[in-house]
Amino acid sequence: MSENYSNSFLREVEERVEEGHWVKMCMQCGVCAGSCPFGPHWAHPPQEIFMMIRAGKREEVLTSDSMWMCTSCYNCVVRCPRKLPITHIMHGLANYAHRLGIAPKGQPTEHFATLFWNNLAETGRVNELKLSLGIYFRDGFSQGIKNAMAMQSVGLGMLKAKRLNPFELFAPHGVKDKSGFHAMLKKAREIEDRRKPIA
Amino acid sequence: MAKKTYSFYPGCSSQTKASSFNYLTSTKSMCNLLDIELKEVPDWNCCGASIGYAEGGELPRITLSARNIALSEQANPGMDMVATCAACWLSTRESKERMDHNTQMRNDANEALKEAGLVYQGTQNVRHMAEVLVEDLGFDELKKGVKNPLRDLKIAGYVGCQTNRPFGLAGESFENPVYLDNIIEAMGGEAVPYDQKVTCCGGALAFSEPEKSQKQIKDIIESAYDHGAEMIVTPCPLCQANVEIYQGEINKRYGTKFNIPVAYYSQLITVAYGGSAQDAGLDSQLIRATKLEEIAKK
Amino acid sequence: MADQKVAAYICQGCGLGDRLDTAALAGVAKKEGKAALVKEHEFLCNADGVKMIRDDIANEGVTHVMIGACSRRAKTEAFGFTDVAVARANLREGVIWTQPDNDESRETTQEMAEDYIRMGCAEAKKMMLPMGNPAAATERRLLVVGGGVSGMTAALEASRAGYQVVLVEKSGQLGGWAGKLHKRTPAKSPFQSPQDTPVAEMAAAIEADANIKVYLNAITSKIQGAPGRFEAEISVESGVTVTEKAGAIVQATGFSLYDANNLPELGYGKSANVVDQAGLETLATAAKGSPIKRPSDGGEVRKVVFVQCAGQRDDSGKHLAYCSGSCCSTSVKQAMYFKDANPDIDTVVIYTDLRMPGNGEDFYRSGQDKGVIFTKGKVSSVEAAGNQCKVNFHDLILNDQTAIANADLVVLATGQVPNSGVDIDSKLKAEIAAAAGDNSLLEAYNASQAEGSVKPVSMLNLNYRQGPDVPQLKYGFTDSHFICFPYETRRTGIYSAGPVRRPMDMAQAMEDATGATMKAIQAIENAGLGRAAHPRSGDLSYPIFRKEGCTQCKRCTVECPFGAIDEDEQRFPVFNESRCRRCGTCMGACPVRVISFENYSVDTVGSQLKAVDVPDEFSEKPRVLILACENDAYPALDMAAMNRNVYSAFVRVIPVRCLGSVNTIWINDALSNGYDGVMMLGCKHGDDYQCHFVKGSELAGIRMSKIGDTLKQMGLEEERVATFEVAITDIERVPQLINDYMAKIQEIGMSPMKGF
Amino acid sequence: MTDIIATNQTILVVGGGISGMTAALEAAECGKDVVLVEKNPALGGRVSQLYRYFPKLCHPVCGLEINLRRLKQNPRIRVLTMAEVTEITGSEGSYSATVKISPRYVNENCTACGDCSGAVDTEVADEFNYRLGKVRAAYLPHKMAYPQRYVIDPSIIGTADAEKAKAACKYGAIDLGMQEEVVKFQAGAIIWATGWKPYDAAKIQPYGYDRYSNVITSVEFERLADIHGPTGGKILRPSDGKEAKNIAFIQCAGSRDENHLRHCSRICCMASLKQTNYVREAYGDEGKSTIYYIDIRAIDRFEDFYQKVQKDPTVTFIKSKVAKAVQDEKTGDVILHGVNTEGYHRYATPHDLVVLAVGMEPSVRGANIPAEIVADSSGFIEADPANHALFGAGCASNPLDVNRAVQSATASALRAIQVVNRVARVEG
Repeated sequence: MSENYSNSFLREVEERVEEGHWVKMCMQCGVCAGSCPFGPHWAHPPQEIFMMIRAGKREEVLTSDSMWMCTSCYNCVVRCPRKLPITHIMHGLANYAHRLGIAPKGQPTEHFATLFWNNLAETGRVNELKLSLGIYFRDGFSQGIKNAMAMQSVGLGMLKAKRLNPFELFAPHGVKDKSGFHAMLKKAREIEDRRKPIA
Repeated sequence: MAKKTYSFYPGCSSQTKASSFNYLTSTKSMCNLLDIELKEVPDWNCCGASIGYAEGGELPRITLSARNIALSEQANPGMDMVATCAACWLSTRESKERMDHNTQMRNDANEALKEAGLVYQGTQNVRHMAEVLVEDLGFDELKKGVKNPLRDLKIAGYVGCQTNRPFGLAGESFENPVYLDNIIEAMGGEAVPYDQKVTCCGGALAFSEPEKSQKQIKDIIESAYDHGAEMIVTPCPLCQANVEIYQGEINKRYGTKFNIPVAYYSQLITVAYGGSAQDAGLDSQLIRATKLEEIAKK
Repeated sequence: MADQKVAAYICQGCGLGDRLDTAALAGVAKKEGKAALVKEHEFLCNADGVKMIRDDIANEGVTHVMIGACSRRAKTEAFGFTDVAVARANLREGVIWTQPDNDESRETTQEMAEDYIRMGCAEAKKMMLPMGNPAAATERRLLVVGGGVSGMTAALEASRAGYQVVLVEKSGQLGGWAGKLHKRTPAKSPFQSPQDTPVAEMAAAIEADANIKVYLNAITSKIQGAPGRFEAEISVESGVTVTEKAGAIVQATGFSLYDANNLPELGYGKSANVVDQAGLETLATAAKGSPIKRPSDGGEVRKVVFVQCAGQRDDSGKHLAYCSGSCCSTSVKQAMYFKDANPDIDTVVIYTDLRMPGNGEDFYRSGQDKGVIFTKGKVSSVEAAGNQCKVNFHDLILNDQTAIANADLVVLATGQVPNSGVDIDSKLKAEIAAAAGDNSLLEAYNASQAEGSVKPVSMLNLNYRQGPDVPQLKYGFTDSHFICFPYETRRTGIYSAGPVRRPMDMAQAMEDATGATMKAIQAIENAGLGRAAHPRSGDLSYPIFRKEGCTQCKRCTVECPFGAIDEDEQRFPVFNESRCRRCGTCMGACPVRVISFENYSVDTVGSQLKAVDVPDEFSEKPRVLILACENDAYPALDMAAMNRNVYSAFVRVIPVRCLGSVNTIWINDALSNGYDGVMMLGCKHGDDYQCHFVKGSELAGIRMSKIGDTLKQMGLEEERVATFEVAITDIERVPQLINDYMAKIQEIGMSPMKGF
Repeated sequence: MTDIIATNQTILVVGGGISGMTAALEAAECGKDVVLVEKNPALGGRVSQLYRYFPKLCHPVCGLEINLRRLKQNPRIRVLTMAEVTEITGSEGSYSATVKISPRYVNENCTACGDCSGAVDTEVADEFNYRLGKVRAAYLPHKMAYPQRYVIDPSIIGTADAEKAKAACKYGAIDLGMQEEVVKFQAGAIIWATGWKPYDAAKIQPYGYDRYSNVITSVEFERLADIHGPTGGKILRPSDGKEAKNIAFIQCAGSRDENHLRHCSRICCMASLKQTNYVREAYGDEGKSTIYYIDIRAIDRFEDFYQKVQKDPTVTFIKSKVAKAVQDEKTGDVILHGVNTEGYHRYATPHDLVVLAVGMEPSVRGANIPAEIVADSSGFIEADPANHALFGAGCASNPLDVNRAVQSATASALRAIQVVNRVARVEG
């Protein structure tokens, strides 16, 4: 109670969350909340999250499912009368929660986004087959088979349409300068951790 | 018109036998027909897409784009860098803006890039192929080369999100961009007005939140059908894949009978310019664009 | 009177020649109107027509001109002869544009036109060319009461325009409320940070200005006179009283902060750490640039909560009902006192609607940028707990009953209460009611005065019949009721400025004071020329009073909406011409008809209505007199005519300055002359009155409510006199009202008074 | 040729709306000579296009009538209509102004009889009614127009219609050969009172003003309610002429928005509160008004008005910036989507008509004034010594309500008088 409506969480967000310094500029008009295509699925729409941050509701915000609902459509961004980069703030908050390890357990988008990044980071390019298999098998082998079977027609169709390559598993696309690429990402991560340390 | 040359960033989905292989095929054909030369950025990497945020964070994501731009600047100096994928364009352009407006960000990115022996200079414009068509050629110019006008073909131009927001094409509105409609009309087709032109297809969360994103797709397709569209055309590979691939799923979930082809503007142009169905990559459609194929046969 | 020569001119343009027998009209003017000179012209308003009239004035000795053409509102410049009295007979809008162009209507249309010619001639004959107020006086100094930012602005601006100023300030120094501020809210781009107040600079400029004479520790203990000749007794604390003359007055007596002691539930008085906005300014000024300390123990301030609308926007009737308009920006400014010094101090502004209009949005953004937290919420209570306070509130966004438990300082944004002195209207209202026979209000008023309760102190001490201060509009503010005319207080030559007029911030007060000074200077200039002030600005007529007939009934002195009439020792009215607005309310009020204007009198109207030819009761041609407010009802009739909205040919319209000027003798005369009815069209009255003379239409309503008895005596139905509220936009409604009224007259039948 | 007698003791007032008229009248009634320049064919400006004022609900043309009467009888004011200031040179106390006067094709002989109007067939957009209706190409701008003189629309010059108008006039008032004139004259001080214009609502894309017929602006709504308006005062919606009973008011349409206008336009909240009264006036308890707002800015005594409207059961307040409007193709209803932020309630509500409370932008932004001038980021003229004797008045200086605009104009008159009085003292 003593820390509510104080600077502490707001300051934390400003320092450690992508574009977090914008949070204080929200004027609670709610246009973002109404503009989101996944709006009804947000327990707390962006404008409310901004208010919660200012009210010091750290736990509620960071453990929330809401930011993970962002589809990166930028509707909110272009309508915001204060020009807040809301999409990025939502990404930033989700990323922060992820790094702190307090995102909701089993959050599917967190899982997919992590897979996606690791997938691209490995070779420098996305391996679509591995990515989709990764999704299907997230809940274990048997569920994975089930999921894959359910999506079989889609997969087969893509295969027939030459838009899915079974050999991606063995000879994936990728950058040639893998070592440079990996070193670059490692460095970037290092700087990022320095700039935005986790508490 | 003199030949135009661009530094080309195809992106992961536009690789051989990747999910938007047909985009790549048709883009290449289209550019041939329009006398556009594309010089691929050597050794490009994934843009990170927006979904990369959770694990990737801010700087690593920006660094990915910085590397691509740096490679482009190095290999194809003096050219604009052009992407066909909406997400690639957006990520790259956004990263460029961040680095250009924030010195610390630029220095940090360059510090990381140094590990790969590269440097970001910020000398190139980052553009989408649609910008090239609209701004560098123009609708009148596009109209000139039409050999097989897409007569009687009613098409819903589905612009979606990322070529439209937050940057969009110059002079276009976020709520009702018309460039895609204009391209359709320039090719002799009929652009149907409908109210879901810029609705998000939920593509970024298609895997993680399938029910929610499929609801988005359902609304889009329904509106297109309601307004008489026979086909949907898009500038975005994620939109294309998402709207095309899940029609069967949606039919199961909602009892609908969707079966509408979803193509790229590059496929339309290729066909209208006299290219074959194969040139246009129409053989790679999950839902065959039969009317377009017929026109291509002429 | 001897050399009066009336000339009548009848226009044939705009279809008048086609629709009317103008030769017959000329005949009427000659025979019945007794015009010495009658001319027809095919296009009277063009250069040739106007020249013809001018020549007649120059060569033929014409002194009174009757123009039978269009409405008096049209071609005003062409027919604006300033050296003769001019009457206009409205044949175009008043007759041919409102009557159908067909054979059946030809006769009644012509009759209508002939009546207007008769009326015009009759009016012209009774008019005199106004010669200007003989009591004009030319004192050009400005008296400014109040030495805050508004008063100082008024003084400096007047001096810059070349006028001398006497500035009276009740305290020992200039600056007022603004002088107590640490900083002010920004008034210039980029509207981001608090600025220094201009007080020191202005005070120095005043001191250095030879045109401005300052009295400190002084009040105006008595003010008498009128624009151009005010005399103010200025009493200085030392006991000295001096008299200063002034041509006009700016009242800039400012505001007091609403007493936060009325807000114990918000912790005021219970904790030293709960202050009002003035309290915070005091703390900030006392800190002299070092951190503001917690009042209770001098401890460090880490968290400040600002409670907006404290005791304001209150619908319970306990506190101020209004919004003071400036407190939101003040709180943002005060939060910046902390944030600019140390960004780690938490500042929370709890508001329901943040009201920072215009560029205030930039200041709001700047506050957010500096880290001030804004939250939409309603504070229910503030509890003191040791050296901290707990602010209980409902966060309306998060829908959370919550609290901030560790506030080191709580600032209550209480509002502005005007220093406007005595509310003179309650007594006046009682007196008007008493004059109308209802003494209850007056008795209640007297009782309230007798109780010996605390009475407000007058700000101006005007030695006026109607009371010592400027009438208040609402909540004690002396604002104008007129949206288009914000400076029109009901005391000519006295203009209020700054927060005494309406709640406002410093930038607005300075702008307001500049405007008020403009009006004051204008009042000085016009008083010197004997001309009326707004809304009949430029009018050279003035009330002429025939003392020998006066019965000392006091109606005029009580009813004058502008308090222009005082009373002498014998209770005869004393007209202060330069306080008069020429509305004629006194003329309408006078039961013995001893008040008139040169160009507008009981006779100018009375003779018109009597000039009308009233057909006998078997003619099936009733006559209804319409007395129409010249500012709203009459233009509405004109515009109805432009739309060719038809109304009855049996009405005859006379524009009046205000229904307040309608003397009941006109009604009596009309009815005894055989008119079948009288319609009075005036402006809306009540809270949102639209009468330009404030109370004219209301007073007319009161007077007419008593006409029933007269009608009864005459054996007439009550419906024969009717009053309607009409707006200038009623272009369809007014013709409808007329036609409905004619139907009613038809129903009750012709007046039995005809032919007497 | 238009002759203008002006000296360095003359005050030039640019703009003949309520602020310009006020500045001109206040100065003239103080004995100063004034030239009043107005770009439209009639004086009165934007307030003459309002149906009622808040908070009294009185009619703006009532004040206009008084101001016109003051003006008609005051020989010190020279009025130039259809005139625009194109250049200002010189300095404080001695400016030279160049004014372009467009041809009206009707001279001072005009009696406003209307015969020319009856003779022409061509119709042009009715600017007075925000182009919601049409007028004959020979027209009187509105019923209260001053000068009370017709205008021939330039589009018919050279056509048979123009000749018909000329032939219909019995007074030689129509002069089809009239040419644009450029006049130049002196002035000691200049009051810039060019007022405001409604922000271009089409730019606020999510509300679809350019796409949906039943999305209109607040200034257009004034014309719908006004008896002089295109519907004769009936609130009918554009798509199908149906009575619009369920009306939404969207606040901050352009204002307080960094994508549009950075400032708060101050008047829009009160304007919408006022307009809920129009709905009540027209439909009584059957009417329904919904106000979507961020903060209700009913400042100072206007709070009374807000509280009164709040008590009206037909009026609902929703704290929300509407995200998007969509007009249903079949019903014509406009569905508003958004979230009520007081406690997070999502809505998708159909309305018969949507009124955008559009913001104010200066008619002539500071940068476009033909003189060097200090203006704020929104283009409003600031009070700054660097502006010398060029003074902003009314909404050219700030987004203001009528009352405050008149205050500002009155203050500007004094500032101008200070200059010309100084000139007079020097000139003796």
